[in-house]
Amino acid sequence: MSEPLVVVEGLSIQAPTRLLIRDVGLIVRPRRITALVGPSGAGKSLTARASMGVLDVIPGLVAGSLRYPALGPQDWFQGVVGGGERAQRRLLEATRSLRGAYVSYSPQAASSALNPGRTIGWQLAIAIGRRVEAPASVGAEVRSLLAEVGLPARAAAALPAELSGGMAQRAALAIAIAPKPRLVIADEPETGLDPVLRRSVIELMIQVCQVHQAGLLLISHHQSTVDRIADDVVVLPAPPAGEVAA
Amino acid sequence: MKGRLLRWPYAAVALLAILALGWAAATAPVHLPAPEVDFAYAGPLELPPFGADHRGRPLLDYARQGAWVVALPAMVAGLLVMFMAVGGGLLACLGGGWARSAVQIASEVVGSLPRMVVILVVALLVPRDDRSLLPMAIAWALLAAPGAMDEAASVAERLGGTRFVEALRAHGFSASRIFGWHVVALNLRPVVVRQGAEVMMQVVFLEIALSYLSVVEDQPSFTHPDSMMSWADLLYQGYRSIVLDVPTTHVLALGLALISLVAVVSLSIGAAARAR
Amino acid sequence: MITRPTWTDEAPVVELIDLHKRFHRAGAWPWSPRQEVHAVAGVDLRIAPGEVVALVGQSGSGKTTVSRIVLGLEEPSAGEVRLEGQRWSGLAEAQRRAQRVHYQYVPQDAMGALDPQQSALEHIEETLKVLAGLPRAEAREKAAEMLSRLGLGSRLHALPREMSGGEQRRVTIARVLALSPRLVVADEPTSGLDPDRRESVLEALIANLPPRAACILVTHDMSEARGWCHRVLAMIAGRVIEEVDLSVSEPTHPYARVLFDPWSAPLPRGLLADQGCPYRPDCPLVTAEVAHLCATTVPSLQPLPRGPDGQRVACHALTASSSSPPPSSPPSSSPSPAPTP
Amino acid sequence: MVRVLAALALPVLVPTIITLLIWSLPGDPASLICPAESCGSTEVLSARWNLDQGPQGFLSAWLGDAVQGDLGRSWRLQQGVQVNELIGDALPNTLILLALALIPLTIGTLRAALGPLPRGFGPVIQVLGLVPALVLALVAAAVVELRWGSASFGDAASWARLIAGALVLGLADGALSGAVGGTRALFEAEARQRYVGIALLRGEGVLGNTLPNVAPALAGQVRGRVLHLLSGAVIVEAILRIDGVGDLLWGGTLLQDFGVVLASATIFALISSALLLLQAMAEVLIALVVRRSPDLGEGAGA
Repeated sequence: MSEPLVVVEGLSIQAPTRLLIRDVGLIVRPRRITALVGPSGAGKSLTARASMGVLDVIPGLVAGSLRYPALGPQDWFQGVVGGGERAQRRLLEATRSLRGAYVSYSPQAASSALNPGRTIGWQLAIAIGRRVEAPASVGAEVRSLLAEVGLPARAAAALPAELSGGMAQRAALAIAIAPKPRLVIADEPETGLDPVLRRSVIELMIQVCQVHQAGLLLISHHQSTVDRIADDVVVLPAPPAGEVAA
Repeated sequence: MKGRLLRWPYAAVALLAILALGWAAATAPVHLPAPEVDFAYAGPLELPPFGADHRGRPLLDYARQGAWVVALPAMVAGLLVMFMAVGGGLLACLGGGWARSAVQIASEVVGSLPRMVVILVVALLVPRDDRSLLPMAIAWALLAAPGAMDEAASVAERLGGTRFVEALRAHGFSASRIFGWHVVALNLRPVVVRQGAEVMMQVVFLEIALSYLSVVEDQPSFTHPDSMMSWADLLYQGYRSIVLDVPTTHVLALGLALISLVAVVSLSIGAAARAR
Repeated sequence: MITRPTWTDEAPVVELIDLHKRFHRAGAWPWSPRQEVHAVAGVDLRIAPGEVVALVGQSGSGKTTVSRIVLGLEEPSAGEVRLEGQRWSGLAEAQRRAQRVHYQYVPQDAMGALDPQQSALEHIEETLKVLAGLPRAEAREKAAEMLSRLGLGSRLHALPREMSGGEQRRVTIARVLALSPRLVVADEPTSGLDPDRRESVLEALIANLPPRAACILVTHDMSEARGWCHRVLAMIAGRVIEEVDLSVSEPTHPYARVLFDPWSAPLPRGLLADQGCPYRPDCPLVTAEVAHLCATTVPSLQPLPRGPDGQRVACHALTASSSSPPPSSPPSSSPSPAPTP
Repeated sequence: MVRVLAALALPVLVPTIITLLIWSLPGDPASLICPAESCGSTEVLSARWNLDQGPQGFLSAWLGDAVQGDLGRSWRLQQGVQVNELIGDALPNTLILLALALIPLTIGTLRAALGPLPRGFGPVIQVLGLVPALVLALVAAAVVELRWGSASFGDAASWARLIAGALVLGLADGALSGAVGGTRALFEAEARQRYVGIALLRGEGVLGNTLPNVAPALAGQVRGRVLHLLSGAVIVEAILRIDGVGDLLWGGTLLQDFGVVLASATIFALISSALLLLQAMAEVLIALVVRRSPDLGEGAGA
């Protein structure tokens, strides 16, 4: 169980006109909080998405390896490096069953990240359905997940538009943790929240990950947050090739 | 920038075609000239520019009379729709909720009436001694207007509706600047002009369809006086070249060309006014 | 650290006198009843020429309402707004319009404030032509210059939908600054932006303000305001609870300290008291000595005993004459230095 | 809700509008409908349609009869025949025509929902959609007449006319291009929403997420298309000589057969209101599905 959850090595991603990421490495260990920080345009989100097997830049992956040692020795980037769009799409399909049950994603600005046309309960049920072992009662699971993130049970019947920003962030966290993943990737969960909500969301996230014994990869911009909570810190270098952020 | 450079060719095409049709309508003879048997079935080369019908009457006069029949009603219908669509868009910027739902309900109810049915009822009631396309064109425009207003209103809503207006007002712009320039001229224009052009085209096609159906039944058309010929007559006479093997293919070609011209005009107007 | 000169001894640009605003608001849930909200409950504020003041608070604290009232986008329920000595609240829109050129607004939602059919250059050009009365060629030239100053020199012909959030924000800022306004109110000018881009947008705004312009910056993050303003006003429940110059001292009010660094103190649960000090339920400073006062009397802004000049706080515990020196020195673990321009 | 009300009002609305039109125009109602020189004495007409009893009298008499299934008798189209019989003969043909025309539309909609069209396919459909129904109907009529002869109304020829008419309806006037383009645009706009990308990151599919959100708009579009078919049906039936309600309406208008026009217009309104009801039902169903939460057992959902 002490095998790392994700190991990314030598990751380089190429956009049509410039190199987005050069030679980036990343290790996330079980039950630890790893913070991914770096200046603007360093490719934090891109790195996190690549570590889930999601590559959507073309020509895209030009070097690197992606392994999930806790699952096996396989290098998922094998055959994808330099393979262009088609190989990346194949990887997307191949890793699809892992997303959710093994590595899950908690978005920033949750209100626009939830499906506006489906109730929270429905979205939770879908996420629970991605578990490796189906639970005895989906309804009971939905309720316990909502309680865990501090939402009332009636929130299951609410549409995302009926929730406030802080509640939506909680719901998104519940959806991310619902498939019982081994690793949660949280992409700037603090964005757009005021300081009080920011801290409570982070604290909740840490608590939930501890309860479910999941590792946490936190992309963050707030140095104060990272200083206080991270066990490991991965710092991405400034964007290669002197690219100036707009 | 790129959008603008590509816009003027469309505008030029539309303008030229409209001028041509307008000229044709303005100079249309009230009666077709007397038949000249020598020119019966004359092709475009024997009797330029378009040739003659089975009795030797020049097709140019058919085309001009047909233009006369549709020109005014189509224009009126198009302008009516544009006017109402602008109103719908402005209402969405000003009135907020209830105005928007009023437009929505109107477009829902009016949109549920099969247009052709209403048009035929209007046709039934058009006085027989003063036949004209105009009542039907106006009816068509009124049927099309709620939908156009609804679309304009949703454009205004995507603009941000009252928030957009408030931001510009806080910036210091006058109401006429905000509504006249930003809302109508810049943002509603594409959809409003396209809707108007579409309705113009539909009215022309409507006239052709109604006239054609009358001609087939050997009945006077609802849309124009007996002395006038519609473009539908070109289609009808030309149609016989296919079925009865009469040498009138050039008549059919002219009819189809005029229909395509109208479609092209409508599309170019829409393209010339399109959003960036 | 901000280096703008201020003219504090001159007549203020903005003067808010006991401002109140009440309105009705729907609850967070559709089934909760509508409630009357006292969004602004007695705000007094004077802003000198050249001064940049930040209004900080969580959502619902009334900071945005204050900024909207200052610009006359909403009418106060009570109290008065004076801009450059002239009464501003209660005027008809027609009377205000000529003056609006001088008092400008950077809205929170840049995409909703820009015309989707106008390029960046056309936005500024129109502003200069119509509102500043410049001839077309000159307006165009100045517009391009203004955009270049804000780092949009290569994006002159981009339409709003082709721009990133930061670029859109810069266009709204350029449009405002092009008029050389005497007052700029920026409502969360960085909201919705990638965290990395916030700093540069704020810099674009503050560094390019006309020298004598006053500026109100509304934000929910005090650490973000740090370095960009002369004074910070922290708000809760429509009241200002602390006024502080972050360049000389740190906030002392427990709530203001949470806004400044959420990890520095226990998190408030967000319960607000109806009577007395609104922050009382979450306040760690309530002692037996002041408890009765806190429960009955709304604290007013008072200078701290031995505090730096200009720092005022609305807290019975901190300002009571008998109280010991303020219990809070700046947090021991040094927060990371905020990047400075 | 508005939809249901509109649906219920529509069949009454059409005769009401007609009544209002008749009485808002100057002149004697009967001679307006059919001038004396073509229909002879207007008194017969007046008495027959209760036109002499004012708008309310006429409308209530007609509606009352209509509800009891009596649509009156044809005046000139087929003199003396019950309009009921005419409609009864014509309606099946119209419904078959509409159903057949829906086939290309349904295929187009489904195809567009599944994914982008192959390159080069779009422009072809678009150009086809620009062709007015009249022109395409003429082509179809020519084909049918050349193949079966103009006088032939045998079984094969009738079916050929029906199928040709359905094809015309399904393709012309932007029917197919609208269905394909409109559906595609709906799905593409939805797929651009942020939540779709996030769902992908969680390993979920795209269609399962977008379909429920797109469905109401899609239902509206489909109804709009069918409504459009109703208008087109008049032209297509008249040109291809399909013995349908549209042809009846046209013939009635041409020969000033008031009873036939009134009846067939009302039939069209009925079809349209049925469509509205269907759409309202679809929306309710969709809303039920969207609002459906997993069964939380006791103590939840309150």
